[in-house]
Amino acid sequence: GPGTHVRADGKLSFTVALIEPDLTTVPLLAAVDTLRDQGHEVDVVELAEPELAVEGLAKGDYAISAEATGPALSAIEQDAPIKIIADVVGNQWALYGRSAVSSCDDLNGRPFGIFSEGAVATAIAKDWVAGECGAGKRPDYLTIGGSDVRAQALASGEIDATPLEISDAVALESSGASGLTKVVDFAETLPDLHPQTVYANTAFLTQHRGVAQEFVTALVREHGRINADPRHLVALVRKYLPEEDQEDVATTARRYRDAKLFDAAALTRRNVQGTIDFFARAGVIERGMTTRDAADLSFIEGASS
Amino acid sequence: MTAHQGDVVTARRRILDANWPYRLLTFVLFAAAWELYARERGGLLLPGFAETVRATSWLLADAELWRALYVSNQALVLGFGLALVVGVPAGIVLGRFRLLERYTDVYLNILLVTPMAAIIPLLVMSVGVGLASRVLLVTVFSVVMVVVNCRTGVRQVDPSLIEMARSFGAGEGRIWTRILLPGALPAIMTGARLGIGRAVTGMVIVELLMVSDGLGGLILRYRGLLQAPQLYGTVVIILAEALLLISLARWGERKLTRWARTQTTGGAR
Amino acid sequence: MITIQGLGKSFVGQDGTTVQALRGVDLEVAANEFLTVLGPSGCGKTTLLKAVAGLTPWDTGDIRIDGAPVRGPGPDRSVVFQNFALLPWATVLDNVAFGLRMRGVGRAEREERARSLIGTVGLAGFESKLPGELSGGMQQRVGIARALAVEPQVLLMDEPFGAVDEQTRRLLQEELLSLWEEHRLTVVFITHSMAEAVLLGDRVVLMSARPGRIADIVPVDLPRPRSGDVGSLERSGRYTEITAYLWDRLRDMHTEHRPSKAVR
Amino acid sequence: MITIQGLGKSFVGQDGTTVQALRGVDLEVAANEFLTVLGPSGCGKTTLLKAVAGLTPWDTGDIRIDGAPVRGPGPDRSVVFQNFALLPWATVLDNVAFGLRMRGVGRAEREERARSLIGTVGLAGFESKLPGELSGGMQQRVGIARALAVEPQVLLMDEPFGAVDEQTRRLLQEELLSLWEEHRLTVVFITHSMAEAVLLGDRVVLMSARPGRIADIVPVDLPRPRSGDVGSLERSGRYTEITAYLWDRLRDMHTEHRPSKAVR
Amino acid sequence: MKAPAAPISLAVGAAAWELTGRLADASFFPPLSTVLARLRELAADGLIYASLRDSLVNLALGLAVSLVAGLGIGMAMGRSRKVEAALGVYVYALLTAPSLVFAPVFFALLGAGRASIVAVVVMYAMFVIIVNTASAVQSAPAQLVEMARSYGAGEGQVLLRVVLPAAAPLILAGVRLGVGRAVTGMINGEMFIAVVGLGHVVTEAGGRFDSAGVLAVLLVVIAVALTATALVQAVDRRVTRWVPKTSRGH
Ligand SMILES: Nc1ncnc2c1ncn2[C@@H]1O[C@H](COP(=O)(O)OP(=O)(O)OP(=O)(O)O)[C@@H](O)[C@H]1O
Ligand SMILES: Nc1ncnc2c1ncn2[C@@H]1O[C@H](COP(=O)(O)OP(=O)(O)OP(=O)(O)O)[C@@H](O)[C@H]1O
Ligand SMILES: [Mg+2]
Ligand SMILES: [Mg+2]
Repeated sequence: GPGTHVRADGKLSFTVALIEPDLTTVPLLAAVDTLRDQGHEVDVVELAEPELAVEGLAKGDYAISAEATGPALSAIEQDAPIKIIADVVGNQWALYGRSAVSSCDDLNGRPFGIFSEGAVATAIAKDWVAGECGAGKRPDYLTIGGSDVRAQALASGEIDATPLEISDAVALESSGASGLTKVVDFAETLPDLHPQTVYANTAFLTQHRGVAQEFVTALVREHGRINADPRHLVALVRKYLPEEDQEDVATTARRYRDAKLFDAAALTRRNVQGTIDFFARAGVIERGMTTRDAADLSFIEGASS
Repeated sequence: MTAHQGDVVTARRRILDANWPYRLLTFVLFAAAWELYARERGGLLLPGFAETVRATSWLLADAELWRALYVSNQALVLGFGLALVVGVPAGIVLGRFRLLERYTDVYLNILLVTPMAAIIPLLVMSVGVGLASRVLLVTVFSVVMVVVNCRTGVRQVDPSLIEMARSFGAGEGRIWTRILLPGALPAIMTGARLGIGRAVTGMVIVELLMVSDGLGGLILRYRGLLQAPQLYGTVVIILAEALLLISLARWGERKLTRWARTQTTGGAR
Repeated sequence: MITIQGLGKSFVGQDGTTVQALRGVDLEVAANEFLTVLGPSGCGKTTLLKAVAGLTPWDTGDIRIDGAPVRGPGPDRSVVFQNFALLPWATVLDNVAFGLRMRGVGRAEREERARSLIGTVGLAGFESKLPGELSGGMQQRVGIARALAVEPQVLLMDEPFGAVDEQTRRLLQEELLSLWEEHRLTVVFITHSMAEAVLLGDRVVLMSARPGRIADIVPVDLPRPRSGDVGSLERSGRYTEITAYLWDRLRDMHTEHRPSKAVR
Repeated sequence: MITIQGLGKSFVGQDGTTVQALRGVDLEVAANEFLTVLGPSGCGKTTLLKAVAGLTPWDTGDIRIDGAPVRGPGPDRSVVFQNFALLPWATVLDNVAFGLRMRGVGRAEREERARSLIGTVGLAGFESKLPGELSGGMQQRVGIARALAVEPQVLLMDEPFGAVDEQTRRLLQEELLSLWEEHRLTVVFITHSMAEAVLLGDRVVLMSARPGRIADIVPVDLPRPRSGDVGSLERSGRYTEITAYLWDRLRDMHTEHRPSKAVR
Repeated sequence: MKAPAAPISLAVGAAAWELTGRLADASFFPPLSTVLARLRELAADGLIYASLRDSLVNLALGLAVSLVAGLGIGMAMGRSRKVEAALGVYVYALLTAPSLVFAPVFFALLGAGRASIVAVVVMYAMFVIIVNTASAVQSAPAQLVEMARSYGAGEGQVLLRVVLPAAAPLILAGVRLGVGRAVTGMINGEMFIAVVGLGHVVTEAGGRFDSAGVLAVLLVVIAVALTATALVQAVDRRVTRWVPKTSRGH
């Protein structure tokens, strides 16, 4: 694509687009550094929204990006040249509520924080409500942007329950908010859902298979190191996100490891299809897309062999 | 020249003198350029003109749009109402008392230049995510325009009118209601007009960034789903609403300040 | 009766300099007198008038009306402003009724009185017009009607006909004279026009500038009533004499401002 | 020589109504004549002057200067505007030099000419002041100097002394007369003041309103030069006669606009 | 000389902030001293300087484009009814539009580089300059234009020698507003398209619930905006020295 070119020395020059880097993104940055060590010139741009990254990927300005799976599937549905190639992090969403809340029925008519329609957290939450709540019982949805803001709203008692990411839950706990419980862990109820994935421009994938393979391999290796010792994640965070609160990071890292969420190679034909089906059920895409349309799992295979 | 030719000439002259041919011309050029660019180089986020028009009419038939309009406009109406209720008296006070004005001027400037988007998180943290923070943000966005224009308007009130009222024994209260308020009305209405524009911006931005409901929520959704035509259909509808409100304000302005036009020749043209 | 003693006032300008607008002004205006004030631009005429109206504070001296010190505007005085000071958003009727409204007169009564005064100044039929739709002379008459509506004992007029063309001005002068003759008000009338000062006044006060003070007071012994035919009065010998005297006095005062003789 | 034949012009107002500003105006102004124009407010005096200046188009009729039809502004004419029309951001020197600059005169030359004219109108020493720092009379003299700097054959003056107080006005009139006597210009001079029209003009054109047309042309057979002592001229019998005649004519024209007799 | 009002009221405001911050003791409203301490930290990291330089380049480029285009279009709209009819609706629509919703368009048209952010700055700043310039040009006194024509001035000379100087005060008022808006646009562009410069610092701090960090950066931004406005005001004072005191409203 227009954003990628081969330099005179045979090495590549291309761009990776990331969305507001956080804990889950630092292994990607480490993988990028591996490619740089091999002599490739990799630009990392930070964008504000995943849609912007997808647009850039579709045009070929960016080679690789990683964030919410939903926009990528929407783009693929509109024939954008994009393929999912690896996992960023497993389903880390869990529903947190005030201590009085233990089931869906407790939330009937109570304020329930969600993100906008189409966002994965919203889809997960609504999916759960549809399956768990008794007939005619429904929470009172309140739309609030950002997992972090919802965490604040939960802490201040403005909402009774909301889906949160692990890092926000940890931040919430460490800030001393009390009386909160984990109502349901979606990693257990929706193990096939992979809300955050790595995806790439297909032209890049076909023309520079080797480099793409190196990237995925490096990512798998980083994830492996984190699972072996969570302090590796802490070290990565210190290197790439020096401003983060180190104590929270250590706790969060342990949680990720315990939940086995970091595994770039976790994608399979089955769980990719499961993810696609979930988004189709949530109305983000039409039914009928297959793993073959959306993903190229050969890099994962290449990394593990 | 025959009478008929004369008719043709006057008809042509009338067309050249009217405004609509030029409006139409730019609209056609604009639409064509948009459509061509989108066809040639369009991406996922850049719909064609025709697609957008279709999506707009589809949206207008959709109950959800009207619900979103209702939700968003609640904040708009309350927030802008609050901006008027707070801004007009504040503007009059600042216009009337120079000393106060000199000491608060720097804060008005700060309010005018502060990127509000950056403080939305702080606002939400302090006021919460309910209607209150949306209303407050709309107010914060629009109140400066109202204050600044009202202040200017009061300053432009002929001081001899105040003196005249005093000579007939009017106190400060009567001077406000009988002289300053009516005298500043044209400027206040201009401020209200600019304020409405800012209020619409505030309404959408708070929904985009924090409380993802209403029109901002629709934008987020269509953007998240990469449905560009619907995304820009929503934007078109927001712009149309802003223009509608502004022309409404202009109409009210003309009604309320008819007298102002007897005072000026209306500029160079 | 208005008594002004040792009146002094200075303004501090934007640039920090001080302008002595009035210094040591002593003046008595008798009840029912028609006093005209003449003087070069910026000599302090308006300042003097506003002080009497109670609209501006002064530095030194004392102003009394019938013995009572002036502390602010009062119902005994009303002002006709140099620049009309009409409310541009209010109709002729509302403008004329404004003073009455400020004094708490009820709607019915104030409209009745306003209507009758609008008739008096010859504006019947224009009650619902806005000031912007009137000619300068008509606007001035609205200002006069407003001042008269509150039935003051003292009428303070600041160049009331300054913006009006000469023909209309003549008509207004005649009207003012007959109003004054009828109601026996005390009038203080500022003007730039020598002819006007002589035709209207019992006495002409000549002021000089920097600092503003009274240079001369000239009694005008022309016969009254003068409202009948101002034109013929103007051709009388006595009128010509007084005017010539004033002209010389003013010319003396003006000499220093005169352009160089290079012209001729 | 200016020849005006059958001049007609109407304005369509904001509200769609048509005002006939001029109808069938015929007028000849001789070379070196000083013509004054008098008439009630809104009768079309300014419109007539602007038509001659080539600043406004007209509907019917014809204007020629020395036989050549007027199509726009030309270097033979210059205008002194009723409201001065000085550039508030430019110094006195730059304002006076403005016309020369527009005609492409080089900097050194135009400044020299401007300086000499500033001296002529008695403003030497004020070259670098801004208009806002001058009194009304001084501003007016800047406007006159600007108009003279381009050395026109025809000087078109629209109530040039309207905004000036009476004492200053008298001085300016005397200056204008001596300038005209020296340079033998053709002058068209609009005024509201009858006295001024008579004192300055060879002939007085009386206009009447709605539609604007010429009601009368009165020759003024007062002796020239009049620049020496305007004051004593004013006391002459012939002056009084002409003024009285004009006053009667104007009073007739005004009668319809007169306020009701209820006043008396 | 009057007492300098701005420093005094700023000092009062700072004291009030410090006091309420301490009394409220809320994480979202830290006292000024905490914010300043945070600012020192950020400055010591060198983060602020590097980001500021980046942001200022975006601002300068955006402002330059806004000024040239805004003055040009504004003048054309002010002088020609046809241009005004042709462009008026769009200008007013875009003046009041929530500019953020166009972020994806800029991204699609210009990518994530500097061009997009500069475009957002232009979007924020240009329209208010256009509108003010147009109405300034329209309200140039007709009598002065007529006077210039009477001396044979052509359209170009009328524009250069009469209309522009006469319109300067109002045009500069628009530029002042435009400069303030441009700073807002700069931050928003850096927060909502490519996350760079000061916008990057704010976004990161916001994500960490670091209120002191957000406010610290905001202080820098406001200081930039006020400096830029003060610069325009200085130009304004030079250019509009001739405006009589009375109409400037002291
Ligand atoms: N508010 C003010 N601030 C500063 N100086 C003032 C103020 N009002 C008047 N002056 C000054 O006081 C002097 C007298 O002013 P005043 O208005 O009384 O003059 P005037 O005789 O009425 O003049 P005119 O005939 O032009 O109306 C002038 O020199 C003027 O500049
Ligand atoms: N631009 C215009 N549009 C509409 N009507 C106009 C315009 N200019 C002048 N008129 C009308 O034409 C008539 C003549 O106006 P003009 O300015 O020539 O009067 P004038 O004799 O100069 O009056 P004045 O003595 O008040 O200066 C008036 O009735 C005026 O209302
Ligand atoms: Mg005065
Ligand atoms: Mg005129």
